[in-house]
Amino acid sequence: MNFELTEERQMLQDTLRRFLRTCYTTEFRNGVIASDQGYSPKIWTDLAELGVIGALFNEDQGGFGGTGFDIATVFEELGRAGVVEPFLETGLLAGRLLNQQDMIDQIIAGQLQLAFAHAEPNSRYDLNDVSTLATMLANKIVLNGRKAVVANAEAADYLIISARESGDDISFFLVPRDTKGMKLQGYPMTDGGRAAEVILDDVTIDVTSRIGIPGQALNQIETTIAAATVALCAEALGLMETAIQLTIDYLGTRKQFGKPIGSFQALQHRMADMLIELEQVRSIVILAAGHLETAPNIRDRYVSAAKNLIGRVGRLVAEESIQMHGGIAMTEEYELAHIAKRIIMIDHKLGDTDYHLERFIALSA
Amino acid sequence: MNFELTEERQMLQDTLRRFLRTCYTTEFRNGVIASDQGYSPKIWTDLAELGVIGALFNEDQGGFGGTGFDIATVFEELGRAGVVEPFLETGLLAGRLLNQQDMIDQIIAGQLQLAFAHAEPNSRYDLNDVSTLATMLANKIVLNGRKAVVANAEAADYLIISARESGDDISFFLVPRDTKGMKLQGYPMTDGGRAAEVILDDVTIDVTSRIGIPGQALNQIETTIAAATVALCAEALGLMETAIQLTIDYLGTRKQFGKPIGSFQALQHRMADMLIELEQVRSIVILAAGHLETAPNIRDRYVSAAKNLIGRVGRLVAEESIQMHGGIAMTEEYELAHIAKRIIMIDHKLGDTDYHLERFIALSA
Amino acid sequence: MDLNYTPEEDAFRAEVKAFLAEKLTPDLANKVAQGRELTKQDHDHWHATLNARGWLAGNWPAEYGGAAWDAVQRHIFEEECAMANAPRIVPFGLAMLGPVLQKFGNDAQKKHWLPRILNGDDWWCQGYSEPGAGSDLASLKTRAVRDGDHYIVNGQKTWTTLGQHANMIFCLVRTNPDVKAQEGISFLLIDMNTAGVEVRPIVLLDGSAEVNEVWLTNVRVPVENLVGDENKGWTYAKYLLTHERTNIAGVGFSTAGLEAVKRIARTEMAGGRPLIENPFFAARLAQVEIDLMAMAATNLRVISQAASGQAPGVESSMLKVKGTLIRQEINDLARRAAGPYALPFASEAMEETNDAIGPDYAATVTTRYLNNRKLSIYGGSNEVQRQIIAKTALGAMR
Amino acid sequence: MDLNYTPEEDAFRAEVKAFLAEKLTPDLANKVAQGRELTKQDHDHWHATLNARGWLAGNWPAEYGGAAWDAVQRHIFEEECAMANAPRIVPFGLAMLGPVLQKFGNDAQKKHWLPRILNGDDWWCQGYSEPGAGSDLASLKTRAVRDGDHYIVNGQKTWTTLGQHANMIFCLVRTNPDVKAQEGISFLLIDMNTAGVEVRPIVLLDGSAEVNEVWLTNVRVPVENLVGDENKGWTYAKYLLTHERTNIAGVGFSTAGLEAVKRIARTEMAGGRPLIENPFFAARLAQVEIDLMAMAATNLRVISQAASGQAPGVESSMLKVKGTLIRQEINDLARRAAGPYALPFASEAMEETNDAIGPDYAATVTTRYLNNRKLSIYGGSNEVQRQIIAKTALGAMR
Repeated sequence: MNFELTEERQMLQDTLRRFLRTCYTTEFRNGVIASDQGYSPKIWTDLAELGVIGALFNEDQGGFGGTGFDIATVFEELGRAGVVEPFLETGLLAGRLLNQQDMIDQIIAGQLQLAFAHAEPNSRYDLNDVSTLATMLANKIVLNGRKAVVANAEAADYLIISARESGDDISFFLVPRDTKGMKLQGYPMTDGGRAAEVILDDVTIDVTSRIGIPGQALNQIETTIAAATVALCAEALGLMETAIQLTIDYLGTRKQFGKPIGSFQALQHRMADMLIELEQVRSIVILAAGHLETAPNIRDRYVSAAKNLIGRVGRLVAEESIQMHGGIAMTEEYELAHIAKRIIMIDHKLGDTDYHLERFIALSA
Repeated sequence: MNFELTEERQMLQDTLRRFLRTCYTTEFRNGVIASDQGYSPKIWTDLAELGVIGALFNEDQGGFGGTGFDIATVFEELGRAGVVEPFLETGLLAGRLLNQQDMIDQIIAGQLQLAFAHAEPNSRYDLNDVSTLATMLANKIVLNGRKAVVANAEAADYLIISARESGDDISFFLVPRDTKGMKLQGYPMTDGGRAAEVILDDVTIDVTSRIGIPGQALNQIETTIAAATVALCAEALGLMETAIQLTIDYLGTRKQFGKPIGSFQALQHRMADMLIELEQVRSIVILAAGHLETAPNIRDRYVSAAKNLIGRVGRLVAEESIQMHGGIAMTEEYELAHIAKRIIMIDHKLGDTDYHLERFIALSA
Repeated sequence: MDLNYTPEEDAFRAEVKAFLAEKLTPDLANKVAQGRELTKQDHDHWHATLNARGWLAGNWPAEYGGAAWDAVQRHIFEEECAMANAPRIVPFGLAMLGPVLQKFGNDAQKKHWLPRILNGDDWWCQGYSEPGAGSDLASLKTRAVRDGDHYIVNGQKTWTTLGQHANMIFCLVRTNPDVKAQEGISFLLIDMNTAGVEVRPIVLLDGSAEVNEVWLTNVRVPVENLVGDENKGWTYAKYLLTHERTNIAGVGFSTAGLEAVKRIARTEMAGGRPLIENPFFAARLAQVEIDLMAMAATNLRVISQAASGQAPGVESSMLKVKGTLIRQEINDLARRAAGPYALPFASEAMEETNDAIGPDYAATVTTRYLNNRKLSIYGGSNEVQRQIIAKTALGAMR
Repeated sequence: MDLNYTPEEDAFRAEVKAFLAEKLTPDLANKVAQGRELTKQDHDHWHATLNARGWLAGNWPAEYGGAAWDAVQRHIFEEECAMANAPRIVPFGLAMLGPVLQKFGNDAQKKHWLPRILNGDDWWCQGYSEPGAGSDLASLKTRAVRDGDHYIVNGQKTWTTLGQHANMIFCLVRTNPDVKAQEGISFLLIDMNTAGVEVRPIVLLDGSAEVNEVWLTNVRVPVENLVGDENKGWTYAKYLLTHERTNIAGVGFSTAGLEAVKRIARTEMAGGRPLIENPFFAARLAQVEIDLMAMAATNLRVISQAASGQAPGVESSMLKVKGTLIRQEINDLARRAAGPYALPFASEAMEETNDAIGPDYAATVTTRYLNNRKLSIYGGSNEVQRQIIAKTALGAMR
């Protein structure tokens, strides 16, 4: 049993923390969020150079990590700094679905952007609820359907699009963003970055665009989503660390009734409860990361436990941090505003608190 | 709209409160609980004379009340004093099921004890789950089965026993306690008073023992249980008032670290939350009492709302009151011990928090 | 005990319902229901509509043009308006300043300002909070120094709601810095077109810009704009705060919000059935519905007492805390119910494109959830309310 | 990062399991599982069984006859014992006094008292709490005045767990009343057969009589029973309290408790299906199971640090709070699961009759729920722990 980071991961953590603390200020982030692109290509390249993306791939793929603990290390730091760049989409989701080594090389080098277009307007959090159709027509594949809230779609060079082929099973396809018939309706997200509704109207692609075995995508999607959920959980941990640290700092400086508000015992005890729950979150992230490479039913039980706990504690931490600050925390120019939004919005990604509770119960039976 | 008690009910409340505050001390109550009978015949008679039982019946029955608000007024005071005497069983449950005026007269006069033997070992909170059989045999009725946790059974002159007759419907029967074939296995209850398992082994009774129309009991049982649930909710309100008052008093006198513990803000805010929830309870009791005479589906929606809220707040108040006291609250000789137990045990009577939540949802659909 | 309204009250409710059905346009109601920002024109229009009916100032005495309703009537009116998704009456002139002027203003002030509030000639905003003084209002620093028949005012106010629309601001200012904090405060009316008044918007985390900073630099205010006596402003301020707390429980808003959540949950499908049939969701929904039933009854108890002349005491604080917790829980349920479509950032997204992103009902669930974090912070934070409740029960323990 | 135990640790766990399977009788395990009161004989028997194996004093160094386990081994042992429903080792001699004597006692004291603890010659109890001093332990009033080669002790101790079985008590007494509270305290060993010692049981709300008051009236204690230096007792007391906090998280107890709840919920039928399939019940069960998974991992993190020589800091306080909340939630689920059969008062009922009232599993759910309210009160109340956590994070703010 050993709960220390390996030397490599510790170095990565230190480097990332130092770099982001310096560069990724609230002002900078708010500028990024307000920009048309919704992310900073400069930060993207810088972080790629620091190894953020390489850490998400294993050595066979040209990376130097790829396990649950690597993912957790990276995303905790991204969370701590409230980073909005699409590392989850390009680095983790798309990166794990692809098998083209040349593209993976480009991803690791920070030269390619991708998006995973899977969820649909009515699928909510159900991974198997795909209505988009892929029809064979004269040696071509024709895609028709609509994909919902596809993060990073506008910036992506390629979209990975899931669809049902003949029969009932899901395949997925690598489609250049500028392919004819694909319409993107973009918008900003509450927690930064951009997403788009993707309308597929007779999008005609080559059969070679299919990734993997026809109709066998669901399994791979589930494995990928498990890794992405661990990433979200670790990100949430980092975000909560920042929310709590901001609150601690504020409690020490803000005065009311002639005393720092941190001297009020009611707030002290609520802070203690948050700190206790933060350790709970840290532990469940370790458990989920540590079980990412186990059998799917064990893996998913830990992953759902983590996402459920993070949903519950996330709400507590976001709301309590704002409440203990008062009005200042609600202003866009104060760092907590973004951090708190991001914590809450994680509950809307890859299954919310209740969804994962239900899945945990099913997997525990 | 008027939330004042009528003059009569106000008088009853004042009288009861004064009487019980004087007589029903912790020492006295602990003596009653420890006694073989488990209740005080003296207190029973005294309270009957003060009108406690009469208030539960309407004028046609020889009482002077009988509505939801009468029930709430009486049971709030019984709760406030932590009374363990079986007014719920004899006065309310049995009293409402009977139609024999002579017996009702005796009940009001405090001269008769009854018990309602309905629930069975596996029925949990389901009112319709009755396996006890009533078989016709040569102009007699023969009862066979087992009744569970029958409060006041040992002291009862008669038991009202529910059973299924031919077909699927429930009837009930008035049976003297000493009838042959009926075995009582008595025991004390956690919150005072006694109950018994009632084993019915060829209990042979006259057909005239049947109360009401054969097979039509369920409806009447449901109406009666609605009234009894309002009584429990009002009792819980009174109990919580006492728990909170004891805690307020203790916070003002107990010193730690050189100050009354009530000066600690963390406790002050938790006390504030309890007081807020107490008002919630007071309101929901008024609503449930005020809707007791409405149509069953409306009535039961309010009753279930009340029992659910009381279950949730009851746990909070019982546990927080003990916690804010510390060890002293766990000693039998301190009043809160009994009060807290009684609050918690109400959750095990006539449907718990979750049971009523489920029923509320069903009735709201 | 009688849980029913009188026949007169029922008739009044019917009258309000009919009025709303006739006068409140679906467009405006829809905007309110979706939690979108209303324009100044929207507010002005609705005020004028109510004023034409004599219902703009429900709490004012008839002599000043008010409807002189009792607490029950006010409650009925507010509840119906909330459930119909009528715009909330902007409270600064009507619910706050009006009562202060009526009680503490001189005849000239009453005559001049009160009709202008009703007619919409003035849009008032509130100059109470300051950057350093949140819950500790009395520690305010904005200074007013007498100079002949003017005060010279310097300082900064913040959290000034809808200050961008206002031409007038009532301010608490410090006129004597050498006495106990509460004893050196005065209540001034300031024309925002005076030189030295600057309004800067504060962008909130939901993207809204409804609150502002107001900077006051050597602003000259005529002494006739002093309300009551110099240095007695704290008394008037506290009086105003008790009036601000009308409808503190927000029962109507919560009721409307709960209905909105149910509509979402009946439409959203989760695991092959409507979300409202998901037991976890249904449980939380039912619990908050039960909490709201109880709180609404507490509210009626307080209103009924008020109508019979008793001043509400600590119950106001209880209603504030529970009322805001319930509304926030309902907001939380709404954002959860919307699922992934809670992610798009509504306020910008809806301007950019004509096609709605996802279902209509999802558009503003997140911004409303975020914006309503304010409920437990402003108007006396829930922590301050808990302190009041505890003090009342426990006394001042040291 | 490595979540696995070493092969050596796995082997040790297997050894503990085998030992428990062989030596722990089903009768005794059943008694523990049902939360019934154990007799002195039960405890003595189990201590002797463990001592024969050399496992009674896992935390003691080998030189004193201990097993000298590291933190991970201790955890494995405690977890297996808890899950097998072995009696808890009575901590007063072994976990509390032993370490204090080993660190602060003189050679004569070590030589005399330590073997007697292992052999069961002495049953120790703890004389810390007093009626006026709960969380504020240092305010204790029991006085010890030197009289030749004796101290004369007067005062009252309370919450003395299992004091009815004890022949020895270690006490904190005030030897100097004229200095700061913490500086005038000494640590005395008192023979309970001395004249002037009186033990009175305290009956608790669950009917149990496991705690006692100990009255000390002119009790003569030889000076050689002073541990360490006079007036330095507070240092030893605090050292003892850190040792008391071994296994503070109670992971094994919670795990066993959770399994027990599941067994009940699989048997109880509610609405025509097993209670465990009721979504409301299942939701609460799953949430506490998830909380326990996380807390167990936090516990392992702390243990792993301890095994590598780092002293646990504020994490102990966190584990105390979360650990007790989880156990209490599990106790609450158990009593709910039992339904109406939680009503019979077990401790008396079970003596009165040979027929069990209702299902076996329901017999003690209520008494255990009630009794375990103590978990968040004793050993440093959860409020005291929160204060420690907040101070560590925020510093001492005034």
